[in-house]
Amino acid sequence: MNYLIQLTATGIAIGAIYGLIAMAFALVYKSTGLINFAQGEVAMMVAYLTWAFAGQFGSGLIGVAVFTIVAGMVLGLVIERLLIRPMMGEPIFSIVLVTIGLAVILRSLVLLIWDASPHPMGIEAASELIRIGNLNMRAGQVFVIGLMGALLVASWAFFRYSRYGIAMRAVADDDRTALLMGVNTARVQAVAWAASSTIAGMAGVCFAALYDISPDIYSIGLKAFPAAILGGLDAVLGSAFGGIIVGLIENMTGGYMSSTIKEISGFVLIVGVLMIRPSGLFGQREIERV
Amino acid sequence: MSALLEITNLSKSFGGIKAVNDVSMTVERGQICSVIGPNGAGKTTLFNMISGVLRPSAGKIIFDGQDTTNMKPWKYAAAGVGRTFQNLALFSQGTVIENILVGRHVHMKSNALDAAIFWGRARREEMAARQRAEEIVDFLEIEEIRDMPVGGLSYGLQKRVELGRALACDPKILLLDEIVAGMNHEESEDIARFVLDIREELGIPILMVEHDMKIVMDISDYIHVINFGSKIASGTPDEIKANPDVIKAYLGESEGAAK
Amino acid sequence: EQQGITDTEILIGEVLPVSGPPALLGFAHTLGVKAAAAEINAAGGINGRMIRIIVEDDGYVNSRTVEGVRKLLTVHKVFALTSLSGAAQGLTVLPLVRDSGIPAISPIGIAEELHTPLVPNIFVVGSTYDAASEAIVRELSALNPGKSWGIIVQDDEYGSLTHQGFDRALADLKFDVAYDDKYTRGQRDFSSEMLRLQASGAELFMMGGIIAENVGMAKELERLGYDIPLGSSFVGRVPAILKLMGDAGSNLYATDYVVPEQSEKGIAFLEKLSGFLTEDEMAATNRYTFTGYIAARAMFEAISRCGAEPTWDCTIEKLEGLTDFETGISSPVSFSADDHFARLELGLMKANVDVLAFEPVK
Amino acid sequence: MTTDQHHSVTGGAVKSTAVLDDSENLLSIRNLKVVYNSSIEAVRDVSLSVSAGKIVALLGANGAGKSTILKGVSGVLFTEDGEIENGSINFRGENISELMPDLIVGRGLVQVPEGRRLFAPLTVHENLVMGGHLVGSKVLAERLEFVFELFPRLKEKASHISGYLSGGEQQMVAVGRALMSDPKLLCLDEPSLGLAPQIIDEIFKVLRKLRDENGASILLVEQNAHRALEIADYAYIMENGRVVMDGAADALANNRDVKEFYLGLGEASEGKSMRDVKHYKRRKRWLS
Amino acid sequence: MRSGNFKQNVGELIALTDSKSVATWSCLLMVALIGAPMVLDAHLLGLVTVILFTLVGALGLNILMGYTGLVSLGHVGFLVLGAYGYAVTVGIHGLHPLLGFLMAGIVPAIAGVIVGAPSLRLKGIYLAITTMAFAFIINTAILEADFITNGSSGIFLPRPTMFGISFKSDAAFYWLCLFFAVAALAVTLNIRRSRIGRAFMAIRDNDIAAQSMGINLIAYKLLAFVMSAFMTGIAGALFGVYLSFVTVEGFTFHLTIEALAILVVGGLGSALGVVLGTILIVLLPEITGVLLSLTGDAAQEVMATKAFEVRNILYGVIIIGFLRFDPTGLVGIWKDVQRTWVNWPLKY
Ligand SMILES: Nc1ncnc2c1ncn2[C@@H]1O[C@H](COP(=O)(O)OP(=O)(O)OP(=O)(O)O)[C@@H](O)[C@H]1O
Ligand SMILES: Nc1ncnc2c1ncn2[C@@H]1O[C@H](COP(=O)(O)OP(=O)(O)OP(=O)(O)O)[C@@H](O)[C@H]1O
Ligand SMILES: CC(C)C[C@H](N)C(=O)O
Ligand SMILES: [Mg+2]
Ligand SMILES: [Mg+2]
Repeated sequence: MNYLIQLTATGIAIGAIYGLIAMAFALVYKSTGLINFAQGEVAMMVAYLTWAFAGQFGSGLIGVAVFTIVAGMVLGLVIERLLIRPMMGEPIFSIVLVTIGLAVILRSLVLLIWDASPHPMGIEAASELIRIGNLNMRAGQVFVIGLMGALLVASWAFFRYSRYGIAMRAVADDDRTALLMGVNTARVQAVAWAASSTIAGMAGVCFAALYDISPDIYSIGLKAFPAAILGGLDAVLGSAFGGIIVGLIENMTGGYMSSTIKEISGFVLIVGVLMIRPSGLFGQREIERV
Repeated sequence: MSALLEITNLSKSFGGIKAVNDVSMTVERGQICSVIGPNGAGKTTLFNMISGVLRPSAGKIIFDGQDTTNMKPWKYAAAGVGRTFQNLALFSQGTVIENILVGRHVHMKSNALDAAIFWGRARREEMAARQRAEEIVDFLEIEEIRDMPVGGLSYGLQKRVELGRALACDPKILLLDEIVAGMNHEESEDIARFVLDIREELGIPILMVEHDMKIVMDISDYIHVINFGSKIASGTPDEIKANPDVIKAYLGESEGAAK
Repeated sequence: EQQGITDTEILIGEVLPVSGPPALLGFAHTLGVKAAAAEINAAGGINGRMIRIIVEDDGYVNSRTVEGVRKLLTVHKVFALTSLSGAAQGLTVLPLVRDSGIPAISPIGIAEELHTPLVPNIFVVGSTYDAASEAIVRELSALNPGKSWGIIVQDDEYGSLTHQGFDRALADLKFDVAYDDKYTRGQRDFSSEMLRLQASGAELFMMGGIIAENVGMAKELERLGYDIPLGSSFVGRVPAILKLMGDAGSNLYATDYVVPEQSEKGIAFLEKLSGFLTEDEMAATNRYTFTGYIAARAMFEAISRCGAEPTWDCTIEKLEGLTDFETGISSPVSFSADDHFARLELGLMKANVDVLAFEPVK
Repeated sequence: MTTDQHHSVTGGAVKSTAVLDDSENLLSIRNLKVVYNSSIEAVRDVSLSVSAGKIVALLGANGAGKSTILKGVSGVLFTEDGEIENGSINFRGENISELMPDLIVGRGLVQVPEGRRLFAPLTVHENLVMGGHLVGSKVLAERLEFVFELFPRLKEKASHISGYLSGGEQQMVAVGRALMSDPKLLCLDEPSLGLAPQIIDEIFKVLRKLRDENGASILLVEQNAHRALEIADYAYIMENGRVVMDGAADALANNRDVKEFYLGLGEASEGKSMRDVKHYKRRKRWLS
Repeated sequence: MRSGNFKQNVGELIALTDSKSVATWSCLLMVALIGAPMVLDAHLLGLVTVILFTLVGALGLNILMGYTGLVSLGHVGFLVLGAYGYAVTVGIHGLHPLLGFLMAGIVPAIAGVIVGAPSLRLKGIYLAITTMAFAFIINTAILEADFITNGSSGIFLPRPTMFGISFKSDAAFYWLCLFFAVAALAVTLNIRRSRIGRAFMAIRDNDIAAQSMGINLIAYKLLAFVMSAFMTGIAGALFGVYLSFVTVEGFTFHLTIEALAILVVGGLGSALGVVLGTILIVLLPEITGVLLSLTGDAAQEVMATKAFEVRNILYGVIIIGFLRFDPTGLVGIWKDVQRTWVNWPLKY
């Protein structure tokens, strides 16, 4: 029994990180119809910046938290302004490829500025052991689960109650017509990118704090991407759940079957789910009408 | 001999909405037949069922003596149902000629291998198809735009290309969904002329949905009126013009017999 | 007139990862070679010729290794190779190097195919992964008699070799295996695996990862409060791993064929290096600096023994003639005409988390 | 090569375009030239103006360049790789040819694009809300009521995904959506497209009402010349990217050529059925 | 523009190209390519060889993505299957290389049917993800099935010898790749101008309309997958032979991305685009290398060990730059340059 609880707890913890990045994917997609292939790299970049910051000014939690958010926002805005906005109205594939180019650049930048070897994130608080019932969790794991929950509620409220939320979806569907409605599509996109990068950044920092920082942590993006799809790329909340589910499934297969299939279990699950729900668990099925 | 198209008690509902409700009608060979009705009455849905885009919820479709009700969607073209779409559904990145050639698809046999080598059968077929396509291009007087990507064409021209694509299937019946929408009087007249020619020269009967009463009343031999998914009237243009229900439900004073 | 040699210079080439996952290993290697070259050059070079090193980075990607070697051979026209990158990469370029006939020595990628069947112009120095893991399993079993083992390996060649070594020890010592699993390369979260290990009650654990993976496992075990001796191969035996593990590494063992940093020989060697390397470079050194140094020295020695006009054939011949060549940081290097693999002795060492270095175990 | 071929019906017409006084005109376009993909000339040297409180109709064959003009006015040409090569577009005394679309809308110039272009995944209600994106939430509520009065059918379908609506229903949403922001100048690209006669009556009533009661100004692109000339005050006729004729609507309505080619009432086709239309190149062209 | 009216007969209308100059230029190009090994040094020849077999794979992906509009993020899966199809046949069982290449095509093609099946239900990115999943699953499968594939140990591949011709020398292998590349290009172009290609195009632009035109979506989507997988598989085999050693590690997700880059940078859905894109993407590392070597020694010093990162950054910057400059890809640029020559050099 305890075994199962352990698996579940750690599964949710890692799932929460996937979930956050999945949310980041969904945010960009929902507002621009884009898939940001540099999502993992953005997370990594923010993590590194934060690491550097902590190295300079000490790893006070408040400071780190604030910096992470700022770094994420700025990075998102810069990317949107320099790379995405100029591509507005261009073929979607071209823009996606731009994000791929961005991914390459960010990866190399990290190696260029810092180095290839892994380092401890240096946020001791994150690796503190907390005893809940009869299982040990790292403070960071508990925190990221909480963060996830908080962001879930926040974004739910946003898309439920704000006209801006609707505008985002409109822009994603047809930015040309959105322009005709007087929507400042550029700003909508900027906001989306800022939000997305911030969330991804938080995830990146949490991941690094738990599993050390190294130039290959961008690969969580590769894990979170399927999670986002599983939940439904156009459903921000859904994609977050997608992350949790993938995290759980991985741990369950890892814990009860074998580690070999653990890594692909997520994918297998997704293929299965998509067969039944072609637009993900919570996604909206696309309109086909003649 | 029996009617070309025979629809009995056809129904289609989406979730709650009954888009088409127990509609029956027939189209005789060589007839130009119109379906009119208010927006959202279910005309396009009806077309979609006849052409296999949608599965009927209930009812039966007999086309050319064959029950096509539950046929595989892609078999309708071969069976002889050609159509145009209300909201343009062209292959936007292809050129005009390519779009029309797609219409020839069902009349070609060459498989992937032939195509890859592009010799013998494939080549012969292509040439034949191209021949036919060019004829259609001439027929519709769109020579100048033959090699343009349809995406850049104006709305009216795209409509014309759709007509050409449908013709390329050599259909036994042609379903036209609001083909003259977005055309001025002169162009409508041309289309009307084409439609008549199609019937006379090519002998293809036509079933059309139209909101342009002039063309409907002028060229159709028979008219069906549906409202809220159900058929409320049918008859010759003059009967329909005079039918008070129709005037009330659809025509309105400016188009009705009042005028 | 052999390529790569001028009156004043000898061109030495290497292909290895100075970017990508194992970059810090590859880079450390280049430092060892650089130091060796500097040492020789300082002493007047090889018969008056200065050594120049050209590094081609393959980012640990096979296709780029091929390109790199091609470039070294045909564009830079080097005289000899002192690295063929990792094991998989080494195999990839094997035919290319073999056919070219250039003398090459491979200290990082140590795959059997590189030396058996014998390849005329390729030499391998060090120890195989299977030997390493066999050694560590034997040693730890000796220290903890009758204890049960758990093992997890990476799903690649390196992993399967590690497992082979483990199995050999098992066949001989007949301890019982409580946990045996395989993970996918690049995995970071080992919560479920370590939980299983704990549940299985294994008392000794062979970690078949390289760096990040081993760290992940050790930390996870720390979280679970499951403190057992951890065995690891030499592949990831670098200071970084200890820095990352922190206290979780306090029970970490390894076997290696180069002396640990925390031994007189090790200390002396690093002392010497600091003469040729900058501060930052010293900070980046690790065992691969040691192995690189050994390989380079052996190669240079052979070249110098060829006298005024070194040729490929001569160099190869001299390498084959190399016996009990001492570098002071490992057991002596010996090749022979029918064996191009210099097997160096493996020694057990234990992590010292306070000085972040390994020290010999008596 | 324009003026000589520029036929005026009401003597004033030519002058009116010649001495356009931008101040009195809400919208005035001068010598506009639009090129797509820097190769296809869609609009050449077009001048037209809309004065406050008037409905101006823009007629013309397929491909004449009507939609292109509207796109130019709304500043969305760049999304189709089209650009204004020269000429100016003045809206309320300000040159807007450089402005971003959302700013133009902010200035009170809204258009109903050709082919509806609804946000398919959004509900009817959400589409309308988008239309009122720039207005305060209180006004929004009022406008919503207004539109639902206009098109009761939309009220029924308010919560439906707009992508599944029938063609006509979608057209209603499109028009309703544009009305949400209570624009100063409303540009409609073929609003009657695909609508049942009754609904067309409705929409044109609405347009008339908007002008007469709300004092709105409207630039109306139409194929249905009957209806357009009925309600318009002034009209332009385009062909091959040029304005070939303009004048007061009633005057144009009685012009021989217009009657024949746009209203189908010329002597040639007076009251005759389309069945008897001869099929030969009988197109009269002002140009060429 | 040249409209069909001047054509003498329909045959000319459907010809690949209708301009003399194109024909002659193409022939000259062919000759040049065949003669290349005489002039190029080993390194350059190697690069051109890489370009050639990359082209085969890129054309494969193009059929699926460019023509049929089905996005695949798992093409590396077909590539690796092709490589193993060949390696197992030739490298392990020592069968005839010709059979090897056949297997290299057929094995992925079969997989293509399996991977393609979801495409009947899934659209866009949702399909893409299943293909991606497939790629990862294939990797694991190959590693696990070591009784067939040698698992993680990999397989050695000697350069083939067919019909008495040995392709051991770089030149010979180059010609082999050239042959496959030209064949792939010819097939692609022929498909595109045939009913099959038009069916693909129709499905891409509007599948419902396509169906009403009598196109069997199921059959054609699967066909697209099969053809695409087959070509990519061949490329995989050539890649394997080029590496002379096949392991799954040699086939990273990165390859999928590169393929994507080739298509988009080149110009989606255009064979010419694929060619140009391949050339650019394969040469990019070289180009960046050259660019760097232009920088002063001072800079060189700084980048002694960071050279690769800098090159990568340039790589990304160049790709982005291209898309900024002309989002329709190289083919767009090309068209601008060649406006006066309609349909030059390839019609589709
Ligand atoms: N795929 C669908 N899903 C849900 N509802 C649909 C779908 N297709 C049509 N409907 C609904 O069915 C009704 C009939 O639609 P249809 O398009 O047939 O009307 P129509 O007669 O063609 O109207 P119009 O003349 O405006 O084109 C409409 O209320 C529409 O909302
Ligand atoms: N995006 C585009 N790219 C290239 N050419 C275009 C584009 N849009 C329109 N054109 C061309 O510009 C000309 C005018 O098109 P426009 O849509 O303005 O005509 P229109 O008057 O609106 O016709 P319709 O009444 O059919 O809508 C046409 O020849 C058309 O081919
Ligand atoms: C990690 C690498 C640099 C070296 C490792 N021994 C290998 O063979 O791959
Ligand atoms: Mg309809
Ligand atoms: Mg228009």
